[in-house]
Amino acid sequence: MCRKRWVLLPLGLACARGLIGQELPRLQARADSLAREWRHAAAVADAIDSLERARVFVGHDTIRVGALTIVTNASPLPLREAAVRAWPLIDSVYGDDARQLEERPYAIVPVDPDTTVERPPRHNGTEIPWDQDVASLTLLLLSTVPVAPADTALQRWLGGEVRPLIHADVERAGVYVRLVTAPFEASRRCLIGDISACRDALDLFGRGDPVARWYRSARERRSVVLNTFTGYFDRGTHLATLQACANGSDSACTQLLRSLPPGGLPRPLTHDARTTLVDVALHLGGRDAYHRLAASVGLPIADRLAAAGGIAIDSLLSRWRAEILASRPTPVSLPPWGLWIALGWTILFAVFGLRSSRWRVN
Amino acid sequence: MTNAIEIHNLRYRAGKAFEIRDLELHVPHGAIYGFLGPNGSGKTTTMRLMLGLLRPLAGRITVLGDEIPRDVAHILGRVGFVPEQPHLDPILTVRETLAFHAAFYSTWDWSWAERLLRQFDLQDRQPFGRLSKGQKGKLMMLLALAQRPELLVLDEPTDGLDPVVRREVLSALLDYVSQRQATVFISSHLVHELERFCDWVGVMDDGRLITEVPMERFKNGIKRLRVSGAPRTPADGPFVVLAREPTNGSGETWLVRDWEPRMASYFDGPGVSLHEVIDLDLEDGFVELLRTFRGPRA
Amino acid sequence: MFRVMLYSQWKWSRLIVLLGSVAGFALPIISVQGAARADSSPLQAAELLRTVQSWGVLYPVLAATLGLLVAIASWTPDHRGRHVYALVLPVPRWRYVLLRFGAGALLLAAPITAVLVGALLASWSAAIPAGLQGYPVALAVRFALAVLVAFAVFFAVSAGTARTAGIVLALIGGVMLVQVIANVARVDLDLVGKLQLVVLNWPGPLAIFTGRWMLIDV
Amino acid sequence: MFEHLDARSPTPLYAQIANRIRVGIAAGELRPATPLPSVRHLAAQLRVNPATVVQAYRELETDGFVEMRQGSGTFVREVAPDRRARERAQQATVLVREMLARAGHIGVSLQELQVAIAEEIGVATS
Repeated sequence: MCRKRWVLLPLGLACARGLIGQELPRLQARADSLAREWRHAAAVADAIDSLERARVFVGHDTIRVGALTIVTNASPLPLREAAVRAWPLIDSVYGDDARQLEERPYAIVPVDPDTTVERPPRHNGTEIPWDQDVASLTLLLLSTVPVAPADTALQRWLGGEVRPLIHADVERAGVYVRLVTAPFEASRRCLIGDISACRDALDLFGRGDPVARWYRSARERRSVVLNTFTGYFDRGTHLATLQACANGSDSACTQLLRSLPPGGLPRPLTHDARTTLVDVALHLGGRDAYHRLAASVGLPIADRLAAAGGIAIDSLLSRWRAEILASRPTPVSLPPWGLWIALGWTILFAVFGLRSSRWRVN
Repeated sequence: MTNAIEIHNLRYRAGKAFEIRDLELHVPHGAIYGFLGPNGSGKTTTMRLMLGLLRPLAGRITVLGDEIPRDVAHILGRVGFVPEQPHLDPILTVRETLAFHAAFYSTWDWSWAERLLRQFDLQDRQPFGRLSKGQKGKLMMLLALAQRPELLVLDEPTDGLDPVVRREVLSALLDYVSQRQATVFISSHLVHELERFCDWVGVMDDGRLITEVPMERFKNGIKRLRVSGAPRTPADGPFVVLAREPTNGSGETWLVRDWEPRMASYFDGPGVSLHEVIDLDLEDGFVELLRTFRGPRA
Repeated sequence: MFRVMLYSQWKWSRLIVLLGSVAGFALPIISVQGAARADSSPLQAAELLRTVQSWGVLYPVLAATLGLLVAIASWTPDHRGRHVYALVLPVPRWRYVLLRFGAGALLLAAPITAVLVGALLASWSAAIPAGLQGYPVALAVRFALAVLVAFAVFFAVSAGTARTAGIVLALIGGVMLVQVIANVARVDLDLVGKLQLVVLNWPGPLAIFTGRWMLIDV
Repeated sequence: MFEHLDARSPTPLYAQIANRIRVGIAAGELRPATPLPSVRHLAAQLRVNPATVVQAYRELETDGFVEMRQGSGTFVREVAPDRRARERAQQATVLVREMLARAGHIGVSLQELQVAIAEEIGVATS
């Protein structure tokens, strides 16, 4: 089985590459389904492997919290507590699709962090030092939820898998700062309330030239080239163009940016902006939102998000923007009780001054 | 209350070298009490103990009827203090120093202060730090007087001042005393000065009070006697023999305390004769007293 | 009583207070110089934040310096006179210390007000990009607290004798020594780090100085 | 008038002060009803204890040379001329006694003293 899946993947990819230009979306979809199959097979194999391995050890354990399943050995790791914490978050994101976790368990191998004894190489399961605390374990569970991976189009747009947000408010605050400080017109206009600008900044426009959509002014284009890609273009055929761009030629800058390989062009907003958008859509859409998102392979991302959220994309973006604005981080880092603590210290030190040994002449 | 200052059984220690032991001291109300003693005898320390600047190991100090250090803030409001070294805020001008001081004393008398200011010829605008030693001394005395204290504690108030300034300062002090009937506790190296106006004398040496008597008794009581044919062993006379030294020939010189003229009859014995009774002034008396006090141990 | 005390301390610390006020007034205004030019480029927000943040480092420095110098100036007249005059004044010690402390704190109100006025002026005059906001009052409050804490700390140290200062230094030296010995003996002990953690984090005494000092922030 | 007060002399200060005033009255320098300086003033001026001045005035009062009027000060009284003469004679006696005592002290004989006096007077009058 192992052998078979290693053969399958390059084959599919080779086919796809050979036929590029003819029916790219169709081929991509095929590749997606092949890859999905492969991953699914791999995951099942892993699970079986891990169960088999686990059986070897005495006292192995299967922890179940909701649909969340963990196969592990007896260890001091507080896995159950972590699972109890992680499950509501997982459930709220994947909804009904979280059921599949019953068949896709986590395989966790606790290891002694201090041991120097050589261990046999492991094919599956995650090795975790058994001195981890609940918080970091929860984090680990959330970032490695073994649900079926999303299709490549979604992954490419999002920049990773759909995962529960661990500190949603912190992430949103981060997005706010990014919206405010990103040196791009698109993100600024989005901040001010231009939803179409949000669409551009989040890479949700159907077809069109990303260079023009993301970097609206010549100055932005120039600064992206000079700040980010000087090292990249600083050789060969691009050198002259780079110099022209540096000297103020906008067409040279645009040309350079267009020559970047697909995915090479930096988007105005980062991964966390898109993650929070997906989070908003999933929470709006109810328990089968994730299912709709995963099932709508082949449609433009904007439509898929709209479908998942059960709401028009522009309304979704407005909701998202409103949530981001609501999560504006607290700026001056003085906690509310900081005032009293500072005054308390002031009084305390003043009293020290009172009690000084200076109060007798010597 | 008969005494303005009373000290009982006072003990204080600073380091290994210096100690004040079993100090008893009484300053009557309205007296001008001269506090004598060589350098390092503990005069300044005693004064600081008296004002609560130092904490005694044992003993009781009562000033103006209140106990130190319990009522120290209350007492200090009624006491004018001129310390050995002037130590006011050097940046404040004379006028500002006055205002600063005045704010702390409810009894402060501005018109008296103004008069002294003119009398002492002090410049309003001059910062304290730039005053000459004499001007500083005058200002310190001015502050102590203008607060109209019941008790003045003066630690070498005229030390290092020229004679003209010294006279001005002492005149102002005596003027105030005769006006207010205040008690004065004053230490000075200038014994002649004290001799003019003190009515009580306390002599301190090595952390102990040697004697404490009215000035008249001190001055009249210490005499040098020229004696001849006296018995070898000092008999119990009505007076105290502090020292006896042979002079040229058969005579001896006696230093006596508590002398009274009628005691000349003591020498009326056969072969004994009192040639002369020599008066000593305060300074001589003080020096002789110290010498004999230290003598036996030296 | 308080008036004369205030006056004497004013005479000692007027130069510090005046310079501190000028610096406190100028600092917020200089820190938004980048925003003053009417520039609607989207590059501006990030750049402005960077400038504001880099100037922001100076607020805690200014606060600590002011606190230190005014605290020293508060005690200078007494130190000069070896405290004899202060001890002879007919006020209880606690009241005298309170007067000195109050006068120093009141003098520090000048630079604090200067920071507030400067910050208000700066955030009013600067063209603040959308999404950013000026926090002049919050900044001034924080500055005021930092100045007060610094003043109180140095006031207490300065009130002490050389012996007190020696004890404080010896304590710090002792901690260092234990740390060095622990390191040599390969004992896992991070005293200095722990101490730093305790002192510099809330609710530690110096926590007010840490963190970002932003006149303009998101 | 009080220039030569000597605190170191065995004669008490109050006696010295009283003496000066007595001599002043005897010599007619202080006329009857002349006010004497106030205690406060004189004490400050001479830098002596106010009590000393009071004591001196008291002695003068008992001797009948001055009178102390409550609240207004001390005044010279009318003294009979023969009393003044007696006082002067007394002062002369005191001076001579002092001189003799000093002379005895340093070993000057009476004759030498007389010669010296005669010479002095002769020089002074010639």
